[in-house]
Amino acid sequence: MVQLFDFEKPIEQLVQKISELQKFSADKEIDLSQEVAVLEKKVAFLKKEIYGNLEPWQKAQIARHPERPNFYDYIPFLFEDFIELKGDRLFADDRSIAGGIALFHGIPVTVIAQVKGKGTKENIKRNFGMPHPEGYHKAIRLMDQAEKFGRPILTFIDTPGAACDLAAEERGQGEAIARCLQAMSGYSVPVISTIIGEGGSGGALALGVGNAVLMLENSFYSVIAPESCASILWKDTTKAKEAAAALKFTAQDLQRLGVADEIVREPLGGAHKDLRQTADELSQVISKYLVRLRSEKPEVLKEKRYQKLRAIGVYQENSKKTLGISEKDLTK
Amino acid sequence: MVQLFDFEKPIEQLVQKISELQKFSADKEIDLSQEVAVLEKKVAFLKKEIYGNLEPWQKAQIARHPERPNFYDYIPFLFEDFIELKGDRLFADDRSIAGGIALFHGIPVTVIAQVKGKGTKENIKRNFGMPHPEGYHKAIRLMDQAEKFGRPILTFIDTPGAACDLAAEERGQGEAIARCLQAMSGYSVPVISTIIGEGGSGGALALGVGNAVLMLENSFYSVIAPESCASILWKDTTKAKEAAAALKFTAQDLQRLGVADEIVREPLGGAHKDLRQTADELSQVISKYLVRLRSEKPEVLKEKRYQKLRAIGVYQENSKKTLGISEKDLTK
Amino acid sequence: MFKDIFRKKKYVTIQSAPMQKLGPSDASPKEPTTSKKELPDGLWAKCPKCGEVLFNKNLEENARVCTKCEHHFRISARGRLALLADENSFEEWDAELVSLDPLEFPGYQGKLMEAMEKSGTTEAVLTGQALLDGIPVVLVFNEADFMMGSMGSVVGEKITRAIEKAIDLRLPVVIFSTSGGARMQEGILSLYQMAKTSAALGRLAENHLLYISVLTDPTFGGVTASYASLGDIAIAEPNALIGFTGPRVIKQTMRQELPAGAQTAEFNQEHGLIDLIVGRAQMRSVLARLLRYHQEGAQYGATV
Amino acid sequence: MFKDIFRKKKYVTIQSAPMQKLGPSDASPKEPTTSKKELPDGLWAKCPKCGEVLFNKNLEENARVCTKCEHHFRISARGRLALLADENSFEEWDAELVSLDPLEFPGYQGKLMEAMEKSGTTEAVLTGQALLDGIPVVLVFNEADFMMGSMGSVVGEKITRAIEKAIDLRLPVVIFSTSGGARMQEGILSLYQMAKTSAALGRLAENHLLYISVLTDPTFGGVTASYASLGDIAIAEPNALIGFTGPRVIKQTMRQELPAGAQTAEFNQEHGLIDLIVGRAQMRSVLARLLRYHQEGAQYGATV
Ligand SMILES: [Zn+2]
Ligand SMILES: [Zn+2]
Repeated sequence: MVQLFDFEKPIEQLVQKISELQKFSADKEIDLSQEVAVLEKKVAFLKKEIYGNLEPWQKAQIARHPERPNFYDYIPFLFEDFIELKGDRLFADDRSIAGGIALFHGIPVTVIAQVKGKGTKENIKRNFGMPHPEGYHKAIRLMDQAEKFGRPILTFIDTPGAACDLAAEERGQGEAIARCLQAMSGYSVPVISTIIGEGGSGGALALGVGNAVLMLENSFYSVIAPESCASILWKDTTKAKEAAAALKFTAQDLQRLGVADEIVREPLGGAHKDLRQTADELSQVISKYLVRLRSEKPEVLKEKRYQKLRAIGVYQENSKKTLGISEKDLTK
Repeated sequence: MVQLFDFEKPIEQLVQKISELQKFSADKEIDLSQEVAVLEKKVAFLKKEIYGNLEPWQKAQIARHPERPNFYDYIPFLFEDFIELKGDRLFADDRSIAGGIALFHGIPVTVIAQVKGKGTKENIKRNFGMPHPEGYHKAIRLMDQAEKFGRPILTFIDTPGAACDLAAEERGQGEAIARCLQAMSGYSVPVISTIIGEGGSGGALALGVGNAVLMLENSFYSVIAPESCASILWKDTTKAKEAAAALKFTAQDLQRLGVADEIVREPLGGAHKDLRQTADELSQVISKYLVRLRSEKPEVLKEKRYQKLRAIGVYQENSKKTLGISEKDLTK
Repeated sequence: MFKDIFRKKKYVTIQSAPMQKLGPSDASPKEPTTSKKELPDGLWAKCPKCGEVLFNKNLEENARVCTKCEHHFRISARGRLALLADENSFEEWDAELVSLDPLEFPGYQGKLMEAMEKSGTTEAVLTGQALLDGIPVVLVFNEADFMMGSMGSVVGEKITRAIEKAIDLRLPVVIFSTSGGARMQEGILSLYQMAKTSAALGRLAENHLLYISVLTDPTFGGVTASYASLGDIAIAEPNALIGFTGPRVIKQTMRQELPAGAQTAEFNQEHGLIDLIVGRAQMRSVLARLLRYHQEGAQYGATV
Repeated sequence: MFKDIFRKKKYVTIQSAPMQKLGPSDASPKEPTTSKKELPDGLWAKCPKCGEVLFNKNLEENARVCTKCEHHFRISARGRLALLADENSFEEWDAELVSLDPLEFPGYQGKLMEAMEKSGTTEAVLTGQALLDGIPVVLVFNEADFMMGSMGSVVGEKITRAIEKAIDLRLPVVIFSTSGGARMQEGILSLYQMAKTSAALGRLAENHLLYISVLTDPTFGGVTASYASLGDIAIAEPNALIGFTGPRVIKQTMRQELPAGAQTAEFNQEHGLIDLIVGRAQMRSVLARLLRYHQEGAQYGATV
């Protein structure tokens, strides 16, 4: 059974009550349809109430849900064909990043995606979605080919962050990410980056330098994991909820801050409640941006991507101006 | 004392005889200057006779002489300044290939060189001059920078061959060499490759795609080590001498076959007999080619390097022609 | 002396037909993928992997893949061609190029003659242009039966010309490599064919044309260290042995025993060196999809 | 509330003089290179490596390098500037850029004020143009005393502007990094400064202009994963700690204890990530030689 979060339990309890009532009604042959109808309305209301007002920490939990669809789950719904291409040609094939050529709405595209595993065994194989330098090197290799052959690039982000172990340090994790950022910033083909789950820090950003940055409704994208942030700020990892709110990492926050271009709707309760519906929404939004970007000239795409990055940041330039910090300042 | 080869011993014996004679003459106060003069003439004659007619196998022995100058020995004589730059930015710094920026006759150049060690300890550190993939990756990185900044590239070849162990296989030795070949073939800056000692197979060739290929007089450059060739051909590694002759790998052979552009003279007996003299010759020849190449346009340099490679090879195209194999055919 | 051979064989465009004889490449398979043959020539072959005795006829019909365990037997250049190219679409190039003996290397002329007889071809590579599922492509195949596909002047020259022609025609290139490496008997000339073919592929890349390298059993030495490793996409046949230095030389030189499975296609993929492992039965369709997605007009670049 | 700070400090072009005070950066050095100070402020400092008690005055005169063991103490941005730039040659850029608190992050405003007081600067980076041994160059220095050199919007913007100006002026760029990484308190905005600075350096590279990255103790996180790792030439100070993830986090997250010497400059060089390790005393001359060899006119490109 699908794992439930505490905040979902009132809904589940009501749903159970309805099924009990229906069973009782059937067993005893008493008509309770009116009572059931009332309760079902209440469920619908509760769902909207709860899922429509999720706090950042709750969204993070949904984004990390063990059954949240990963990149491989979306493939059959997003692409007519997908040919996975492996390896960095230097050291290894990193299974926390998948890459290849796909046919998207009839157009050949290069796809790069972070992949968490389902279950312990696959998670170990995929290092829980945390790429090593070879993963980023593979991404650069395949994206360079997309540029060479004029193919648009779609990236899908879903990682707690880049691998943080001795092996990653030895093989230059920092430089691998930096090279990825630099490479992506220089392409003349359309680049669309979508955060489909967890967007963890530099490890996520490495695939996030898109002309368009899209976010699934319950994904999050953060400079630091809320637990780590709480640990640094309050020496207390249990305050992750407060940190999650402070970090402003939801899709809505990121749209407001000029990073995310569009939010892709998920079914109530999250993508795992209805994979096909989520994939269809995702497919439509990506397609919309792809059509738009493909109409631009290569040099314009590159320049606009640069200007998009260039505009991210909030600061005060004229020291004579009062330093009131308000919503207005976000317009720079 | 410098190690002597069997073929050098007649000279050494005569030299010893002279010094005995001189000692005797001094002790006994007898004038033997005439006899000494005769013997010294004979030494000079013998040196010319022996060193002037070295067989391929003897040259290979000189090229592999443990005291043969390596790249580091030449640095103070060739360059006004040398700044060594390390690492492939991916995995490791391979000490069997040194690279950096040098000032050569006042001109900044990028230098890439294979380096054998002197003595066991240094040889282990430098893997006996046999590069791993990271060595070739470093070379490509530094040569790419030379291209970026418009600096000529000087390579110095001295290796028994690329590393041939499991680690090399795991990290893609073949692809590393191939990428090096392809990179070098595409540069628009002047590239001068000099074989200063042993030019062993693909591991040597990886740095050998020059506009000009120079060879020290006693260096050799071969598709396979003579020992391995003998082992394959005659199942007998002691027949290396015969294999050495069959492989046509001396500087003279390579000039005839259209690979080497010029032979750099060594002192009689080999470079190790006089480092400074060898370095001076080397410096002059490289400088001559560098001046010539720097006067060419970038696109011409690239095209001419391609055409140089393009012309290497001997084959029969028109099947109606008789298949007599002779010196003439080498002109294609 | 060579004359007769050239008169006997007239290499003109040959028809490719799926059912034509694909051998005899593996009639005498080499170690280490296959053991010495124990069966009389022609009729049967024993699978070196599962031990099954197979009718050669059945083996041919199955693209020389064991019907029991899917072991991939070696296959001739023309056998591969027949499996891939659309019927009557192949136009062979440069068949008239033959090797000389520029170093007067002991025994080389005899070896060339033997190789011609054994392989029924004039050199260790077959090049030309064809349609693959309707898509025009330049195809190159090493011929294992010709001195174990080794690269001398002719192999280097034919491959280089094929690549240059692909640039002229703006076509993608697919090279199937099967080779022990550079051909010792042509010395430094063989060595520099590595640089020559790599340089030509560099030009192909500058022209934004696709190069798919298919590495088959065995690919080693100077071929691994040149054209075989420069593919935009690197495909290997299952279980093919691929490496720079052969296991015997590693053992002799370094006194290092390779672990089981080292240098297989799967090992190479694990180490990031191979994009795809594709069985012979799927090869044509995978190549067709890849070629199609790289056709001009399919991409962004051509639409603006 | 911030106003006073801006009135107090007027950042105009300051003179660089070799003997000026280089501190106070290391008055309270952070672990792990240095232990907690046990000595009263100002007069003495204890070397965390060899234990020697040093007069701060002597330490300053020796570029904050231990006179006994050559341990490199941390040094302020302006201290570095003084050691490198020719006298009176520095022109500061964008000093008026200051941080806001776009996320209204708990405690951030207070931290910014503290940092300004502690460091005597307005942000964690100092940028501008100078002559180094007569060679015009764009110089960027992280300021460790300002929130451990962390990168928020201002740091990213100042570095990006400096790089863009370098492109306009066709000048090389030298960046000295000292940073704990991206600044948590500006959330995603900080994260994207990594992409912004990397993109700007990409433009610099397309313009064939030199970028030398000098990594000093400590360089971690989002700074290692952006501008600090993109140098044409990567230089590190001896024994500087450089990495992506800090040793404490690796230990906590992976329960993995790093071996002795891990993440030092020397470790990084061993692993191929650093070109040169250069002591502070030699830094100016090494930079001058590298800059000179990259000056236009010195190269082939400019002579034809
Ligand atoms: Zn079988
Ligand atoms: Zn000390």
